Amino acid sequence: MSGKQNRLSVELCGLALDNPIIPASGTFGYGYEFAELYDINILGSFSFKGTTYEPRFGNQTPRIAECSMGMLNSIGLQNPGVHAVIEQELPKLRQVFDKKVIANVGGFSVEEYAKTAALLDECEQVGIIEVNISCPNVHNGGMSFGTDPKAAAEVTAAVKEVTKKPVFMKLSPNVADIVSIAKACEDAGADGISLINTLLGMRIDLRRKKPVLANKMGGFSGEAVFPVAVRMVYQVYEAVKLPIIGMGGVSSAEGVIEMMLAGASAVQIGAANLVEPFICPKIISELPTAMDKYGIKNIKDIIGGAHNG
Amino acid sequence: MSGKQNRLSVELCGLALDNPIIPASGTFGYGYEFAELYDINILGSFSFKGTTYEPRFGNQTPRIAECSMGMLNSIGLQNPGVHAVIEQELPKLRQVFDKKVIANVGGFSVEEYAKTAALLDECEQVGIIEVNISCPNVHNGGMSFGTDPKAAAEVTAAVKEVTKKPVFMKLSPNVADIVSIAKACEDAGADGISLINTLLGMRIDLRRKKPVLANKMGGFSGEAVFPVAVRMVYQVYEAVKLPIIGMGGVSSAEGVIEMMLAGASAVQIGAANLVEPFICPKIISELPTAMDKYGIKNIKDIIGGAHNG
Amino acid sequence: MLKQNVFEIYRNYMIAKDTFVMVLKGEEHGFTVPGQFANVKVPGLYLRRPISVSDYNDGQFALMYKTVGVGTEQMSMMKPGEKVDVLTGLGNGYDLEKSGDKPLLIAGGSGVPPMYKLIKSLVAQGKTVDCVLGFNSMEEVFLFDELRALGANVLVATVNGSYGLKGFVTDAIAALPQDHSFFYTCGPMPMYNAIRKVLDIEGQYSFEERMGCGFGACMGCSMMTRSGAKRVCKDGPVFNSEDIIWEDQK
Amino acid sequence: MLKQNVFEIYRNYMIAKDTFVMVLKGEEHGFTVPGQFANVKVPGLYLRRPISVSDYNDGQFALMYKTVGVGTEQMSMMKPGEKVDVLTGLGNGYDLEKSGDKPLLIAGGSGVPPMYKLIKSLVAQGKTVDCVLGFNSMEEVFLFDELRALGANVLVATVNGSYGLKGFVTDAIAALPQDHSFFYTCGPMPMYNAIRKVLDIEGQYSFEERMGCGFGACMGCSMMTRSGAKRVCKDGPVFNSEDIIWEDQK
Repeated sequence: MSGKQNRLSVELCGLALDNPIIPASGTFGYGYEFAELYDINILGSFSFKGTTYEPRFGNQTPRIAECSMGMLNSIGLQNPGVHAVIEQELPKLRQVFDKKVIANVGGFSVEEYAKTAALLDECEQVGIIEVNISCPNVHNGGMSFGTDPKAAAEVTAAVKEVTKKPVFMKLSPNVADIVSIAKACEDAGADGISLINTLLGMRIDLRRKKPVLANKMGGFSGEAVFPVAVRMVYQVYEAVKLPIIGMGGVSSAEGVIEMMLAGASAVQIGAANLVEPFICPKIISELPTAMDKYGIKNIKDIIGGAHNG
Repeated sequence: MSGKQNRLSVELCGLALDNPIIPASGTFGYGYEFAELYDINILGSFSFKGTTYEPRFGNQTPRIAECSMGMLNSIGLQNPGVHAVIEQELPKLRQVFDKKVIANVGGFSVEEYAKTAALLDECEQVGIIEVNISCPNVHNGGMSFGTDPKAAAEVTAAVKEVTKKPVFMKLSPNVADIVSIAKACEDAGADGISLINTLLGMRIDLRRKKPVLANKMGGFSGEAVFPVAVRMVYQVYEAVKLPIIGMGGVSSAEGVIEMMLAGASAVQIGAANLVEPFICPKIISELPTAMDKYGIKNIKDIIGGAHNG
Repeated sequence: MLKQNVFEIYRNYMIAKDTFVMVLKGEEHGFTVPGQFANVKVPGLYLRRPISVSDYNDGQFALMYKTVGVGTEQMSMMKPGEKVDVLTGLGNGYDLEKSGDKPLLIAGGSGVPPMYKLIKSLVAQGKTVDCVLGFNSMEEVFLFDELRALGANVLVATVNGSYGLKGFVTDAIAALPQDHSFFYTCGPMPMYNAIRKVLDIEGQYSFEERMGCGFGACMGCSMMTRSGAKRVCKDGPVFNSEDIIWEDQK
Repeated sequence: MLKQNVFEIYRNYMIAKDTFVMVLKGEEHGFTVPGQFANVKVPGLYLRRPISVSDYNDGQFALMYKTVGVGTEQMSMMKPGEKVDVLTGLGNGYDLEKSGDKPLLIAGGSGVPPMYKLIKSLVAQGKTVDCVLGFNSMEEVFLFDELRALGANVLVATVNGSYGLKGFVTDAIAALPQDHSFFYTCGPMPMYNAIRKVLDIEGQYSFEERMGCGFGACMGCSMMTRSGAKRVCKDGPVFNSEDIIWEDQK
């Protein structure tokens, strides 16, 4: 489909997407598991598993828990490290995915974020660098960068310095004032904002009388968190001029439309991929019908539409 | 039932409760609507509608929205004012409720909180004063006191000064560090902590392409928020020595047990009262069976039980 | 008086474009006055859905509803024999004592359902009932024949003129003798704004608002009146014309 | 190969204390090896529930499960004719090539189900199969007769001695000639810790872990092995004895 005639096309910092649907980091691996299930080239793009400089196993298991319309995870950034990603995962991905991928970067220090991003900057397959300053499952890092405007700005500036690719900062919802963090990232040169990462949650096993997760607390995602995500996307859209990738509990075409009305230029689908492996193709195929129902001609026309009047 | 033989009895700062079940403020009015439905003396206690010094109508409607396993409200502290509560509501309540009630106090300044609390201190029917520093639906007040440790401490100290009754500070979950707020309240003399109030959320009406709520954002409650509530109760229990009234998405006997294992001495039931008006009697009647299932003899023995080992 | 029960669906079928009636079997429904409503638990949704009651008797009651969102769309797909958890007996309903000898009933679109039991009750009391119904177009018209069969003098107006008079309820009202004793109405706010300008008698309006509980607990649906803040669900949905502050209504 | 389909329940009944079998009709299940599993969508719950597959053929497959929480309790109440959304064909399953001529199968409690199809397959290949089952007590015993009927030599041990040998699977293993070519096992960690000390042959262990997706996407169920981090759901649940780092297992 050419961009001109495609009702679903959107754009992120010059990167044209056939549609706004992007599987979220941590729910789509490096793509090829899902490439066994469907042609992943139908996606707008996808954000690969959060990658750190060194390989990581992550936290002890159990690291998954059930919630009402959602789940907790305490994976803790398991990944093979950026070198293995570049040398093994990206070449494998190229076999099944023709489009640009979003490189999600985790880290434990400003320097590590920059080192990892610098290496990914060299990869032609990478269209956007998404910097995760909001992982709730790792100590001394991750979320602590996302709850302090100054730290968020430092990471932003350090990553911007080492890459020519658009940099999206992925923010934590576990803050009193999401706008101050988003603005700090904008002022430090970010090209876009991704939000929300997971809320911090806990479940307790009544039989064992202990937290379900070995790590006690974990990141809460799934449909349950959708109203918090919509609210934060709305707030950030009002306050910054950057494009927003909205996420948090989206699992339907209607949810995509709602998130875009709040201010998202594209939408990531996270936990829903885990319980409904074919959810992204389903949403993409159902979007035109949902758009017809609500009188939407081109999806890009509704970005931030709930702010009018 | 005498306290000695009652498996369900708990205690809050010297106030003996027949069971830990307390309808939450804002979901139970001043009690008599529910007294038409069942004998409300079966409850541990209940927390009455958030009361301010002056009468308030609250925000414009619509002020209710549907969410996945939850709801938004933007009532905005509608109440008849503390004088009408003392002169009209409490005498009416006395006709149907023999126990001590929890007086929930809202405010827009430190002085207002104190003025309102001082009046309620005179009321023999009031067992505990619960200070709401976490209402997300009012400007210049409410939540802003609950997201800043210093402001939370000021309100705590001002209320403590004017009452001899136990003071519970009701905290907002919309913060990066709930522990710092709870500790500030403890240091300022609070007798207990109630948490969580609602998360800030938003829904957008796809037909109108505008926020569902006239006030745009509202407080998000219901089963969906339960994992966030359990996590915060757990964190606060680790950090402060005060008794905790846990709330947020509890709608079953199992939920009560989970909340108490996390550290709650008693449990408030909120949004569930609105969709299942008989939920509190149901939970009270089902608690003993659930306790048997999980090998719990007396409910008070499990308070904070998930922190062991 | 609020009751909560699980009722069995006896019938559930379409009666006009996007308009359905669901008849539920059960004695313990607590409805005593026309104009009350039910609050329906739809599986998978959190909040109950407030639905108009068009009729009730000792053994059953009828919910009449338009499909306007996921809740009512899901309701419309339920089958006879399925069970539904419903809060019944909600709201104050219309005050029949006030009718006088010749009441005028005015209803628009999704406000038509309560007119059924209202006419039934008024006719049973020997009143002469004029009833004016407004719809957008012919395919939305419902209950016209049924209301006439109850003994009311019924006029229909459609905006596009495809059925009955062309125009609004106010045009239909103008076509009637102006000798009414009282009015009862249920419909959208633009209709209320139109009729209140042409009616110089007293009456009762039924209001609609997004509700949390439906029985007066949450204050979600409050409305300011000349006698103070009222809850649409519990103090209403029916309010006397003299109590309404029209400037507050949009 | 993962497949997602809606299957109809053919049967769903209790076979022992808290133990049920659900037979689902459908050709498109993608099961090709014993020891694979299904991930079942239970209405009202968010995460799917991973369930052992005891048998499959061209037209149906059988899930065998213990009721250990809300998910499996709800599954146990489903009725024939109801539809269930299931991800099928998950996991690597046991490697039949490795069995040698006289494999030993060891299963404890909720680990027994995969033994059914495993024995069926091994016997069909002409192998001599010894199978040892461990349970807490008689009322928990299931599949004993069925596994014998398939042609395996089956020994049962119960902790309280109410059925078969009194003791653990290790006691039953000790009662057999020590001439096995390979072992396959499925059961709880204390059982694995006991058997790995008495077995000096190679074998395959099936692991259990809380899963997010069940098909390798989320890394929720990872386990460190001598050949690196593996996903129990996708690279497992079956692992070779020489790959397991026992110090990591609790």
